[in-house]
Amino acid sequence: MAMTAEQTRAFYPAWAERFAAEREALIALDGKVGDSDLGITMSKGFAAARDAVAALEEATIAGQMKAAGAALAKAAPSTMGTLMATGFLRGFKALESAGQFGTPEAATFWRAYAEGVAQRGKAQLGDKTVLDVLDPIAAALEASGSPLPQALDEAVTAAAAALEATKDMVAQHGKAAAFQEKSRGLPDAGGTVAVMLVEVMRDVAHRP
Amino acid sequence: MAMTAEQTRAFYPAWAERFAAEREALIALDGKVGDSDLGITMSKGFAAARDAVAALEEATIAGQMKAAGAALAKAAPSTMGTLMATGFLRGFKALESAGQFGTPEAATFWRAYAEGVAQRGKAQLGDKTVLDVLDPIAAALEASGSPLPQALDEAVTAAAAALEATKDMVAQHGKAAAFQEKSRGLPDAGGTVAVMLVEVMRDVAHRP
Amino acid sequence: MKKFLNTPEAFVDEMLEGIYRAHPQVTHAAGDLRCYVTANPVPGKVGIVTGGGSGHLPTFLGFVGENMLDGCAVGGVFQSPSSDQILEVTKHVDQGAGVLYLYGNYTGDIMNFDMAGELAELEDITTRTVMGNDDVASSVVGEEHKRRGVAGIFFLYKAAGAAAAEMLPLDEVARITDKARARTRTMGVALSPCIVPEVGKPSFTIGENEMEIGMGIHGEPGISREPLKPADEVVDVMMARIFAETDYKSGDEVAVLINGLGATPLEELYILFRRVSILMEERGVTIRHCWLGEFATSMEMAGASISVLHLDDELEPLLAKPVNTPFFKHIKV
Amino acid sequence: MKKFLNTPEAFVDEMLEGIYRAHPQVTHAAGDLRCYVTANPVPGKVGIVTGGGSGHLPTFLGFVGENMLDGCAVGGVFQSPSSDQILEVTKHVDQGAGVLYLYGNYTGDIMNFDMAGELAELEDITTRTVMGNDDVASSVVGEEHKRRGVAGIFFLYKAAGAAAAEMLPLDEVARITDKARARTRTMGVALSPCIVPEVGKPSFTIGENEMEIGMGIHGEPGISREPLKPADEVVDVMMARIFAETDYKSGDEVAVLINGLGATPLEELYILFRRVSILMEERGVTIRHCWLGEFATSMEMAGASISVLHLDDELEPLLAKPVNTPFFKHIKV
Ligand SMILES: Nc1ncnc2c1ncn2[C@@H]1O[C@H](COP(=O)(O)OP(=O)(O)O)[C@@H](O)[C@H]1O
Ligand SMILES: Nc1ncnc2c1ncn2[C@@H]1O[C@H](COP(=O)(O)OP(=O)(O)O)[C@@H](O)[C@H]1O
Ligand SMILES: [Mg+2]
Ligand SMILES: [Mg+2]
Ligand SMILES: [Mg+2]
Ligand SMILES: [Mg+2]
Repeated sequence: MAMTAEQTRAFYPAWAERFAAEREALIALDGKVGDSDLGITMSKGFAAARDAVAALEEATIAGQMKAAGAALAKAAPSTMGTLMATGFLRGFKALESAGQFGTPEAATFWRAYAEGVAQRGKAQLGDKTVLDVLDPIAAALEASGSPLPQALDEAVTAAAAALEATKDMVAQHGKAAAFQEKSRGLPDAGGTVAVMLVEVMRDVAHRP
Repeated sequence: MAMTAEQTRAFYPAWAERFAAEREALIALDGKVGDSDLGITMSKGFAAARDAVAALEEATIAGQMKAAGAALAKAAPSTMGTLMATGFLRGFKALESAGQFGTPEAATFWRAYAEGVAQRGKAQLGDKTVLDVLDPIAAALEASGSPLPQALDEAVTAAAAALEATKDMVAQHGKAAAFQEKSRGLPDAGGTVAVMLVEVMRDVAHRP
Repeated sequence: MKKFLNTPEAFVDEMLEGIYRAHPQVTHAAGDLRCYVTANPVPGKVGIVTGGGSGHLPTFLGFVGENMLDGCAVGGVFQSPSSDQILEVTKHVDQGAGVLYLYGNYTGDIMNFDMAGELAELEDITTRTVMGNDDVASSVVGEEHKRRGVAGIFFLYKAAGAAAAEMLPLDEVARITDKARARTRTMGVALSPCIVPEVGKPSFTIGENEMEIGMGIHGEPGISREPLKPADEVVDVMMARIFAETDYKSGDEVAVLINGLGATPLEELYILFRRVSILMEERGVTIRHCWLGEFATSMEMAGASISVLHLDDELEPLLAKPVNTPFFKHIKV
Repeated sequence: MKKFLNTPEAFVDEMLEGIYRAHPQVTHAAGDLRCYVTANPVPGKVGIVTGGGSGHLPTFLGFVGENMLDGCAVGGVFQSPSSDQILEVTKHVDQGAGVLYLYGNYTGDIMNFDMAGELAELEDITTRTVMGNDDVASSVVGEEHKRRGVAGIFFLYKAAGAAAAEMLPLDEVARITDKARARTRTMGVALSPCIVPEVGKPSFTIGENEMEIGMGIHGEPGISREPLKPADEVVDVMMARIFAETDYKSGDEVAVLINGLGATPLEELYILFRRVSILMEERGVTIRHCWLGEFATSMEMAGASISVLHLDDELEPLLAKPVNTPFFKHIKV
């Protein structure tokens, strides 16, 4: 039930579509304790990633990730844009020789993604960042014995719970950090993006 | 009845004494439509001229003027300081070969002085400056057939009348020019200095 | 906001257009005005790439030129350039010997340079990184890695540029530059704020007779806000912080940079230098090199900083090496 | 008044002390800090002496150095030096070939330089005088002799210095310098006032959104006070005055100086230059040399000026000649 390189191509237009749809919602969310750019940068960045992958003649699963990461970095030099670009490029490196995308590869991808973000952002778990959602996604996939679609269902559940948990945290990084206690009670904006990322991946993996 | 080089030396301490005595009066006068520095610069400048001439071992009449002019330039770089320095240096040049100081030499001195000031200050007669007093002094001496003491009496009379006449003028140069019509009715400060200069010269020439 | 500009949005790009029109020694790569590179790369030489936000001229791009830097990725006012821009600059300046990334210690810049380094690696370009962290006021001793990079990066540029010009390999250039970094300290003081064009109002307020000691070049809070004191006292306070964490001994040599933040006249910088010179003299320390002027500005902010590099036998000749960029020239006396 | 200084009275002399401590290439004559001279006079060369009030750094003293000026008499802030100080500088720099006095057209300076020239003559030193009068705004065409000297004197310094360095005789140096003078035009615009230390308050006031076109560098009134316009429009207004009284033809060459008055950031000067460059391009005129930065300041005044020198075959190579002073360096590209 693992996905082929031909199938994983479908992630990218799906992400682009989702972030285009969530544009205003993310702007509003980032606006509460940030600078309102998140909806703009994510929709722009993932549209660029979609176009970059679509432009590839033939590409491995990792090759798609590389193109997406490079496109994100170029189109969205904001904090989250750079972090997401990093995640994809780390995924590319970790899966360079992968011929398919099943549960173990998904686990490898999200772990590399989370580690890349942690390293790039110098964030720790509990700092109320996208990392607080990425790490549980990777952990859920690592622990799962299910095939990819079901394993991603488990990852989405973990991600949603993790996002809920960020409400109790106080932001330590980025623009939100300046708001400190005011950030408590709100879900982390970057974490919300991570939930969307894995939801879209799940949806595509469930396609017949 | 012409003065010798030994005798003209006496001008310098006499000028220094006079300007020391007039210090406050000149400050007050310049303060009306200027910056109140005239009493300071004239007392300082002529004290320096006195010292410079006193320091000369042996000196011609012109040599004394040269030393005085250089000392004035150094000690008082204000407008009147520079103009008075110019006057003395022009006197020096005009009288370079003079062996005595009689009425013709006095006329030459004051004419050179007035021309130097006019040239340095680019002033015209009627501009309400020291020139409006210097020129009549020179003219009186040029016209006089009297020996030096009497010729200088005539020059002093002309100077006093000329100073009186500056009251009707409107200042065209220096700080007073900014006051324009307000300067009308007041005697020119620099002209007042010129009257003092020639008065002192007259007094010394009358000494037995 | 009293600035000569057409629109806040065009501020950076029109400035760059002006620079390219004025100085044929520099050009841009990848069709992007903000990918600023030397027009005369030296074959086989280690490339030195910097970058950071605009609004600090001549920092950063002003030091691209002969015997100094090879490229600069130019961000918006006080904003990081993108990793992609850094990558394009990197690709353009790489001459096969690798590239040193040399920039100030700020989160946005770090993320984008790190990212660019990884992208460069994918293209088989080796990179090393040294980050300026000279601002004594921005963190305590023991936490130097948290310190901001400010005007002192000039010394790092000079050391790195000279080392690369002598055709040393990348690791050597990085080692030397890192040594210069470790031996550089800066203290700054701000007297007035500046205005980011797209924001249109001052970044902070400060009383008519106040100064902020240790304020950062983007208006980051400093150590203390106090009444403005006579210049010698201000220098004494600043230098006390530098002396406290350095070990200059009699006979040692230093390089000193008195940097104007923007509005402060050169006259005043010399009054500050006079006192620095006296303090060094008292300690038997020789100021072997000194530079005064605007090196790392915050547009029209008033204020100044003092940077000191503790020289050694390796760094001194590198600092002495002549340099020729459109914005900065150093000729041997 | 937010300035780094100890006392207003010591402002000029402590600045000079800082300069002498920083730059061994210059020294002072006659035991007077204000008699600023090169430490390396060139035997047999015509000496170039300038002078004027302080508060305009790097003007005037900053241009004393190799291939440029030989000495500068330094006055108080915005005040003329004394003729005696000018004389001492003259005596020190005279190398037997005579001395050119080259300074701005201001009454106080004229009186003192004229005076010094007469005193120098008494010491058998021949002098000639050229006065910068580049400020288009300060008088109408036909009355150019009444115009103030402002930043454009930089071109005169460069031409005179180069001519003297080529060992031309005094009359030739004066002729060439006077030609550069006649072919130089400057227009300035001020956005904010400055404070003379001994006065302690701003020299004039100007509205939050106003600019004064043509204001002098001591705050002398200009041509018009208007709302601040976009940079390109400001340049168009300024350049229209310059174009109106010059005859640049397609194929001609000019040198351009974009000068910051003090607080205006370099970024903005490049935005101004961009437009000047476009206007010249439209006319087919080549900007053969350009300089941007602070050349003639009014301490912390905000504003800028544009100076243009209409080059010819004689002036161009002189302007191109390398220069090395503590404050200004020009290296052939
Ligand atoms: N240092 C960091 N490490 C990891 N994630 C971070 C860091 N800083 C910010 N973030 C994430 O980025 C999100 C904000 O993204 P974005 O709006 O792009 O930031 P900015 O507008 O400050 O550039 C935050 O909600 C958080 O999840
Ligand atoms: N251009 C000039 N030419 C001749 N005399 C002048 C000129 N300008 C000013 N004066 C004279 O100088 C006097 C003022 O002298 P002073 O107080 O030294 O001037 P300031 O304080 O402006 O330097 C005036 O009363 C006038 O007689
Ligand atoms: Mg944001
Ligand atoms: Mg006066
Ligand atoms: Mg500035
Ligand atoms: Mg300045």
